Amino acid sequence: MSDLFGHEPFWVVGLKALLIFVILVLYTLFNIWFERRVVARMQHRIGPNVHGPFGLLQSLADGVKLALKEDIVVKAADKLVYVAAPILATIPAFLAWAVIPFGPEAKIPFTDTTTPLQLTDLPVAVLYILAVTSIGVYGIVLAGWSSGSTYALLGGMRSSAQVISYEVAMGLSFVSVFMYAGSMSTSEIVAAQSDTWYFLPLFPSFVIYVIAMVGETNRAPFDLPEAEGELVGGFHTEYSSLKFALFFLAEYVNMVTVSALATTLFLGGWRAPFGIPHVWDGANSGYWPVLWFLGKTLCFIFLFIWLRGTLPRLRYDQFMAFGWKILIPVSLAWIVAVAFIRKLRSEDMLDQKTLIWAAVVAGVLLLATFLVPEKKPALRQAQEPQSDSPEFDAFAGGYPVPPMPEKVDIPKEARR
Amino acid sequence: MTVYTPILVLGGLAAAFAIFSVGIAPLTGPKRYNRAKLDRYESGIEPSPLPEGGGRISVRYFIIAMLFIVFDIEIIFLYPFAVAFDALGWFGLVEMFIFMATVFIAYAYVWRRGGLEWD
Amino acid sequence: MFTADLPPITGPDVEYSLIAPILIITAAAVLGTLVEALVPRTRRFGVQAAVAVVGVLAAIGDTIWVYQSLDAVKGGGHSGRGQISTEGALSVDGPGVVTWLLLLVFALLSFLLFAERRLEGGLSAFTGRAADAPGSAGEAEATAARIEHTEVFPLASFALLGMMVFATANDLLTMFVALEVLSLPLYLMCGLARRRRLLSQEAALKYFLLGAFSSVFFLYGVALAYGYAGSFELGRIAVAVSSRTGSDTLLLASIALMAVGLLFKISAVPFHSWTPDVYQGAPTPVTAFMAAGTKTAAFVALLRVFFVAFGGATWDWRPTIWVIAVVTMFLGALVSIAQTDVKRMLAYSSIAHAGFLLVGFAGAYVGTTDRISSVSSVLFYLTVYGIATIGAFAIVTLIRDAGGEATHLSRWAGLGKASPFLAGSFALFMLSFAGIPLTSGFIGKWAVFSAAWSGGYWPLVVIGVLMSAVAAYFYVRVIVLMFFTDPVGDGPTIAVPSVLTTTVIAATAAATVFLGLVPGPMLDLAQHAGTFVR
Amino acid sequence: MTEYITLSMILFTIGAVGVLVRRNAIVVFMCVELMLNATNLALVAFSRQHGNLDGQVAAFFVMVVAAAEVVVGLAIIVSIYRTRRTTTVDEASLLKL
Amino acid sequence: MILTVMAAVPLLGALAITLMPRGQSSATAVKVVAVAASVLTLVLSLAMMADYDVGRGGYQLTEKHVWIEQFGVHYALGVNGIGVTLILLTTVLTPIVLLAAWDDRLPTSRSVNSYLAWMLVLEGLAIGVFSATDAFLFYVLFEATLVPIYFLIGSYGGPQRTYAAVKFLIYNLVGGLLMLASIVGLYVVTSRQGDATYLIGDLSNLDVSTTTERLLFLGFMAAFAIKAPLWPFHTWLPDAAASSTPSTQVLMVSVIDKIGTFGMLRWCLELFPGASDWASPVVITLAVISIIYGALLAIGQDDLRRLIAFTSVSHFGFIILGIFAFTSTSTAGSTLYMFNHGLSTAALFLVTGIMIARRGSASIQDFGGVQKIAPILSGVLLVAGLSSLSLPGLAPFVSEFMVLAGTFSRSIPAAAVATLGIVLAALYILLMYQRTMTGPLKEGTEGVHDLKPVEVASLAPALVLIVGLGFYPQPLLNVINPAVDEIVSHVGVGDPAPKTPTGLAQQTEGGEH
Repeated sequence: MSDLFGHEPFWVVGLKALLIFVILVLYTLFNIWFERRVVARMQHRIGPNVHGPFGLLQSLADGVKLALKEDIVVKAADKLVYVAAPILATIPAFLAWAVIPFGPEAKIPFTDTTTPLQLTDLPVAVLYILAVTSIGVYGIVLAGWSSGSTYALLGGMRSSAQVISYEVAMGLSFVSVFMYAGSMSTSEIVAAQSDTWYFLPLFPSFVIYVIAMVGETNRAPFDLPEAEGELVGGFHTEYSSLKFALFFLAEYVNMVTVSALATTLFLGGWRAPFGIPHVWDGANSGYWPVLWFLGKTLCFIFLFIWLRGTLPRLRYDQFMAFGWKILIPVSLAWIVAVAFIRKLRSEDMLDQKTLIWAAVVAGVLLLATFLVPEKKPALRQAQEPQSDSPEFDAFAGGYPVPPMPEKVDIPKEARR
Repeated sequence: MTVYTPILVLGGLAAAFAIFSVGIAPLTGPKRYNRAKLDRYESGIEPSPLPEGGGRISVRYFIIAMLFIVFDIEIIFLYPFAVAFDALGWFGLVEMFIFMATVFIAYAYVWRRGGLEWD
Repeated sequence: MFTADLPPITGPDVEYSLIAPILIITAAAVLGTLVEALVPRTRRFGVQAAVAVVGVLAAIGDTIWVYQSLDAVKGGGHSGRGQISTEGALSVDGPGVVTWLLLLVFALLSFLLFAERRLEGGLSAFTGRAADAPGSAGEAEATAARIEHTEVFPLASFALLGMMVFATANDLLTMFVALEVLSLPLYLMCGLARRRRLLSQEAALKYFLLGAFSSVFFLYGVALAYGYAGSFELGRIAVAVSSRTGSDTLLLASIALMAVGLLFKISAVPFHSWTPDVYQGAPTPVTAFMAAGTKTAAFVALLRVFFVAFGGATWDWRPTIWVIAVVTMFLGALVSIAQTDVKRMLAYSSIAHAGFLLVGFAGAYVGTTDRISSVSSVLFYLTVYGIATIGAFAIVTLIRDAGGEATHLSRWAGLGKASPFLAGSFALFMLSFAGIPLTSGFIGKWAVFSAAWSGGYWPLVVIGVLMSAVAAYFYVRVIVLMFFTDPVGDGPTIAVPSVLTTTVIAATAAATVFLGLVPGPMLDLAQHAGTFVR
Repeated sequence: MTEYITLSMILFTIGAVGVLVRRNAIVVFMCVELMLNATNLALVAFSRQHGNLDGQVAAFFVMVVAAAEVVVGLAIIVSIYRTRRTTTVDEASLLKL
Repeated sequence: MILTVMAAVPLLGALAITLMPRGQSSATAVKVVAVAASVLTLVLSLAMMADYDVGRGGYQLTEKHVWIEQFGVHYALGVNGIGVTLILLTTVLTPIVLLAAWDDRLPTSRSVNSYLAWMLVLEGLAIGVFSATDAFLFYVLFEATLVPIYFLIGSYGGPQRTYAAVKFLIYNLVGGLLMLASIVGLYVVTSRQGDATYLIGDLSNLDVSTTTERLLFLGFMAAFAIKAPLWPFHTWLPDAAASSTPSTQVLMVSVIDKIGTFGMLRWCLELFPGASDWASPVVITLAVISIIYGALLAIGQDDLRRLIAFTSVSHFGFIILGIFAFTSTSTAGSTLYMFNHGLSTAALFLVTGIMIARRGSASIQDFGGVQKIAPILSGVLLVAGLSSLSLPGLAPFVSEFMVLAGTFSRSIPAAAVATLGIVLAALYILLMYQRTMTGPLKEGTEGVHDLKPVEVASLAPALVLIVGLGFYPQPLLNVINPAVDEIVSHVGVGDPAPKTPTGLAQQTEGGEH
């Protein structure tokens, strides 16, 4: 962590904050456009191409249009909360960016001041991000609740349940990163990745994080809170005009946030991709790292869009089961494995080569499991009654008879 | 000026923006009264009266909330351990295994007893 | 940045062998949870009971071993045994280990009661599914399917764990955590009665709300103590108190607030209001466990906090304890006279006994090697009280009518003729509660009174004996009812228990007589434990 | 530093009064949680004052305990609610002195 | 050892009875076993007398074992002359009582087994109480006697039995618990001076402050004053006596209540001589009030049992008066009085018990002219009554005379007022006799037939002793005197009651308190 954090002149802080704000807003406008274009391509359409070059100004135009729409506050709403909810959703989305590192220390143009390309850093930066992003959930839940509408309420409830469910897996995926980096400060985590980006040694963590981040941001295929087929618009059904725009903005900023966090924790942060530093010394200094950083982030954004373009929405129970019954145990097991391996490594009881071979074998085995045919559910159902109780013949002796009391099926709870 | 001050600055900016947006919306947009507009939206039909107190919400949500709390706590304790992992030596490893084992047992219990089902 | 001035992190030292009894109980509780998840329902109850009982037995054995291996230490002119372990979190000393032993024995007896299944026609005393509304179809269905909440065993084990840690915590934070670990399972267990579900649920709610309220007071006291001394460790607080470094207001507020939390747990007046409701509503085996265990653990913790941490401020808190002791004895004894429900009566009796225990505590007599100190007298009293209480509640489970336990006193009329053994045992427990000689209760009373007098509080002793007489009145009333009154109507049925409950009643009755006739060994144990190690 | 302690005391008092005055179990329960958080504030403030981290660590433990308490408390309240359709403390009055 | 054996025999007998089958068929066997146990105890007590060296004084036949080391408590037994006398009283009366209880009609559904067992338990405990030389042991046994009596009254008494039993227990428990406070105090006091101890030998040389001594004394005294019903703590006795069977009455009033006066003599005077002296004016006053009050109320009673209970209050007044007069004559008289009162009251209770059982009523008004149809009965009642009013030639006379004689040398007003009690005694006994036995036969009294041989047999020993000791009390006095002399010299007031300035000062000081 740079010693400069917390000791910079106010104007530097102000400038950096403003820049982050502007970048985020612009990036969001870009992302909306980007999403529409990519999805359109995937669907063999063209997408927005009228306003501005390549239709780049389309999002801005949409924003202005929203501002000119009527601002409706529904009668059943709890007014104060209803108005505060979008604000509450927006602010935390921006706040997380205070600790995201865009690059190393650089000189501010036209001055002699050098400053890290990061607003500030904390010893518990990642924890801070987790904390701040979860405040955003309040915005969503309160929006759903205060609207006084069934759809909105259901959306809010679902959203909160979903976010907290996937937050567990997300939080667990960080543990191995902290173990490797020995710190929770974002800049130190990036510094610790100067040799290897963590997505390689901690690949399972990376995968878990990526899945969880999609769930966290309520994006397809996990976009159940605003499943338009079931809930119309979910928590923001009753919102219109700029209030709606704020939710929209928050969602996209959150996407960028989780992508940036993924970049920071697993993809070496602002470091130039493999090989580039070897051929070009300047790649990791000055303002270039910002480029690498945004580039990596954009990859994740593309992933989001790609997922949306290809995968259908999950059923809610499937979605929850996936989070609770697969992500969490896998995360726990993985943490144990990482802790154990790392300990063995530091005690020199395990060398790199063995480890790599073990990883390869594990990977092959994992792939092999995909070849095992799935159990047919129909088969299972056919077997079930027999295992539970002797078969009941409803027509004993040719007449319909009710079952004897002891033959009544034991309730499902009882078997657990 | 501490490391936390910049967060306030950024937060202030974001808050100003959000409040400004919410505040400006009624001024920029038109105002055309229509009773239906002010009603709850229920896919275009006459909205049914809301039950007293917001109605009942599936207990599943509460269970999920409780489970989340339990696991979030586990995470809270895992983080310091992870950060200090190298310094704690074998003691840390073993203790943390035991800790995780207990949590995992609780998890297994919840799973077995249907706490994770959504039906 | 404050990362710079942090000391380097090193792994802590943990004396595993010393705290092994705690670890064994933890393991048993965790194993119980696992059993809950893995063993099929039909065999679960037996396995759970076995796990809990075996765990407790193992812990008892280990506790004895630990006790024998405690080293004697001299400090401040008093002798104690044992040492501070686990980086100052626990103080495995003589009184602490003896308390472990007590708690484990109480738990063993209670677990046997938990495991009793003959009284409800093959089902335990706990509801099948706590989540079902009372009287609902779901409940009937669960009963028909013979579903049982076997979780009581792991829950009780966890509560036991909390009690054990509570009694030996050497650091206020550990103490608070232990307080919650012991309370939370009990809150739940209170709501699990099979019969009178509504009453039981209400008891759980009341216990929970008031318990949480009081533990917050305790916690705030802890925070203020930390503010005063800059540490949670009792020893360091003691140093700060004796040098009077901080503001007196902070110290006094801290003492007062912590006292509220602790006095609540031992149900001293005016923090007693939960006791009758909870004792009445909870399933009787749980009541037995709670009455004996919680009181023991909380009282030892109370002594530890006040003697070790606030020992330098004795003159600030003793008068208050004095008054509370008197009020508690008075109210407990007086109100119990008006009770018509056996469980409520025992609850008020428990309040009265808290008062008598406080008499011993108010003496604040440190003692010498060959004299009864406050700590050893209280330990002895807790032993006899706990044993008699479990025995009494065990008998309550057996007197039944169509609606479950017949707890109304009028239903107990003429029990002496119907079942001389049960009535005789119950009378024995009553006599012990009343402090009649040749029962253990008498020796206990003697011990606490002598501690109070040794501490210079002889007027308290006089008040104490007068209150004993008031208390004796209602115990005697029960005996009158059982032996001298003829039953109304056809009287209650006396359920035939399995060997489990029979064992408990026989063992507690035998112990009550034995400790009355030959209190020497137990007194020796309590006295030999010495003072708290700081 | 005293300001924080004062604030914490005020919060604690508000919570305590809330517990004593309010009749709804959930509100009472939330007041208890408020008191817990007031304690946390005091702990952290004292920690700062004494310059050691014990208080902050304690705050962590308190949070954990608070969470566990929430779980147990909600379980009990929900089970009562299912029977009574109300969470008012006064209506739970089968047990009288 | 013999003391332990003596206490154990009745207890074992009780155990045996409890284990025997219940019901009508085995009732006779049960009674035989009970009487056998008590007779065996009587024999043992005579053996004890043989062992006891009358001239030697001090505690004899002692035995001592550590009981509760931590409290300094010993299982220590030993007897001096006073103890021997009261043990004899106990062992003599118990067989009589058990024989008298042979035909007792118990409330339905109560078994005779536990009735007799409780009585034997009481005998065993009483022997223990009279021989305990450890204060703690004494206290334990003293309190333990409450339980048998409680059950004897509560289970087998009359219509008011529950009330009476509870009242009895609570009164005595209050006293006992106050004594417990003092017992605790003794521990604290002795352990401060070295090793905690409760042995009477160690305790009698206590070095404590005057205040502490007085407080401890008050604790003991409270228990004994309630037990030996001293006005105004006597109110439990008439109720208890009126609600119990004759056998219970005898055991309670003749034996167990003696523990009160015995305790004053042995524990109060030996342990706290200074405090006893300090309190003596108050105690003497109360004792005198007891004498008069008991006698006056006895006159007004209609219930035979209550009448006898009040006469006992009066008699106990005499005993206490004698004890606190601190002269060897009066104290020896009191000890002898304890024995004699036991005999005469036993005879009274038993004979009235027979009358009540036959008439079905305890009211004096329901009797009249009984002597016509039951001459032996009336004769026995007359002898018992006359002994109760201390007719010369009957045993109580000697003791009452000694008490008064001793008291005169100490306090003339007290003795003078007490003498009035004798007059009143004549009044209540003779009035009672006149109303019940003389005059025309009352209607409904026809059923009161004369004594059966077994009843005569059971009453005879008591009557023989009353008459015998009336003429020749010396054997008992020989036993009593050495012990009494020791106590009186221990109190240190001196025999001829010197009116020294210090003594006066102490008395005035006591008056202020």
